[in-house]
Amino acid sequence: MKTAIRQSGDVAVVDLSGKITIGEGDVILRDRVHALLEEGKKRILLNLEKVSYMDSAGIGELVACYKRAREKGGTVKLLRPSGKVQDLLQLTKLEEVFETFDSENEALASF
Amino acid sequence: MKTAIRQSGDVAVVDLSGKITIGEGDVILRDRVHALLEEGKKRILLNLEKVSYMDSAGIGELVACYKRAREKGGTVKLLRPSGKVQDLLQLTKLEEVFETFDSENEALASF
Amino acid sequence: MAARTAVKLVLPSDVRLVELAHAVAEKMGEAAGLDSGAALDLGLAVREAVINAIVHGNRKDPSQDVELTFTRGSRGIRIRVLDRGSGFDPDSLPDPTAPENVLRNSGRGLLLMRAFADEVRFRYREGRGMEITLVKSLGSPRRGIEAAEGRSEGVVRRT
Amino acid sequence: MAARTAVKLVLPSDVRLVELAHAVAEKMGEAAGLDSGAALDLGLAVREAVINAIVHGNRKDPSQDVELTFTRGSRGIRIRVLDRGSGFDPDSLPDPTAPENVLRNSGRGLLLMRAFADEVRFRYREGRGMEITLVKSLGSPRRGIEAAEGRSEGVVRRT
Ligand SMILES: Nc1ncnc2c1ncn2[C@@H]1O[C@H](COP(=O)(O)OP(=O)(O)O)[C@@H](O)[C@H]1O
Ligand SMILES: Nc1ncnc2c1ncn2[C@@H]1O[C@H](COP(=O)(O)OP(=O)(O)O)[C@@H](O)[C@H]1O
Repeated sequence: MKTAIRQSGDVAVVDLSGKITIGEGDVILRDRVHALLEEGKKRILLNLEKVSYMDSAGIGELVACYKRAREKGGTVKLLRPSGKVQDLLQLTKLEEVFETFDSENEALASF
Repeated sequence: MKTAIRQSGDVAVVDLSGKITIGEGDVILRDRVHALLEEGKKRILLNLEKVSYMDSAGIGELVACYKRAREKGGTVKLLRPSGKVQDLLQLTKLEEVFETFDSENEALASF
Repeated sequence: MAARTAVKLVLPSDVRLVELAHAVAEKMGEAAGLDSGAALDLGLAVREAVINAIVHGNRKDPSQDVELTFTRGSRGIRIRVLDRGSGFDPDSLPDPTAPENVLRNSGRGLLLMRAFADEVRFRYREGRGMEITLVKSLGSPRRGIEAAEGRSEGVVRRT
Repeated sequence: MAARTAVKLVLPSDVRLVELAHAVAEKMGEAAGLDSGAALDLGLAVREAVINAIVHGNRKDPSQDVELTFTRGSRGIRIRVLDRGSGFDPDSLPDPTAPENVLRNSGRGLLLMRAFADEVRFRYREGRGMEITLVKSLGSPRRGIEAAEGRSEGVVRRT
């Protein structure tokens, strides 16, 4: 998995591409989100448009990031999950946990 | 492997794409060339630009097509072999057997 | 599904090999006639079974192997994943979608297997390890979420 | 190259599975640190060894298997391909690049193996079958054609 981080106002947008899976994507996701929280960047938008799928380890890490941000007084929201990722969020009932957006502007305005 | 056949003057140009390998590409190559020879099309140019590689079965079929065309009074020539295919022709010394071209116009004019 | 056409893949317990098991499952699924979406689903189900075999079954001990057996039939493909651990009871696990569990970091593997395979069976092979059987049928309706919710296919047969 | 990290793939003798063996070899090569060009070369060498194991070794009898063992080391990857046939003498074969042979339909498999792997060894395992060992080293110079011409790496060790 690859990531790129953009700052948009006070929101850090993380563009992810590839797969969030055990031993690779999950570790990268954790590292990126932890680093942002360490820097005091508490408003995080994960752009999942180019994530093809996640496994249970990747989903677990997504939840762990959400909780860690909350502990630090921050928020993690999701942008444009692709078909498979959307299926997985629905299946695991995490779509009820994460605020999810189709429009980046709406997502940015929601923080 | 996929193929498309174009007629250019009295030359049948076969555009191949994919891999010429055992049990698939080799069979398709044989079928296409045999069908052309059956129809009396004796001048055949195989466009290898989009062939990523061949295995020994594919190379064997290329030689078999060459010989079959010759038996019927025809010719098989090659257009733009890609890096790996060029390596294979050199390694097997088949580059000394096949007339090979970089330019389609030159190839067509050579028949 | 004649056993003589079975393909076997044996892996040491190293999570870096999960990728390989997933890729082989996807390829075998496509070779058996699944469309690419169904083959990906099979790959995802196998991925979860292999992660569990490595992590829970073999406790990441690389000297303990995970054995995958792929059997193609006219109606689909069956994959068995066998570890060397002491097994578990799949019916005694908490529901990861229950409100009190939805924020847990783990516990979703079986949910995914059941969603992405058409059939999931669990069997403990005495003196050998836990065996998970995953079946994906040709031309079966896509049963993502529905299948996971009606959980009846998770049959336990301890022998 | 410690054996405990070996991955094993066992295939029935069906040429449609050559693709799978090639793909697994390429993936294992990449996981071992080969660049994509070297991994493809390894895949092509393995492909030839597996075709021979299926076609010549096991005479396409699907009840006879081909066993591949992938062992990763710090300096590269070693792949063994074992069939159930009666073996052959790789030194008694005609040179497929000799003018009288260049138009033959077959006879180029060993040439390709030697060109695309850094080391090729042949061994007959009594009562078991022919075993071909292919080695691809990390950071080795690309030795396409040169290696095939100096044929010294084709060492036969009948034991
Ligand atoms: N192969 C196995 N061997 C032993 N225990 C297992 C195995 N597979 C699953 N389990 C048990 O079942 C539980 C739930 O598995 P799963 O739904 O995949 O979620 P997770 O692996 O994230 O915990 C695991 O925590 C483990 O206790
Ligand atoms: N695994 C094997 N078992 C028995 N004979 C083999 C094996 N591999 C190769 N051979 C013999 O060596 C010959 C040359 O093999 P190769 O160079 O791969 O060309 P080809 O397979 O096209 O004939 C084969 O024709 C066969 O007689």
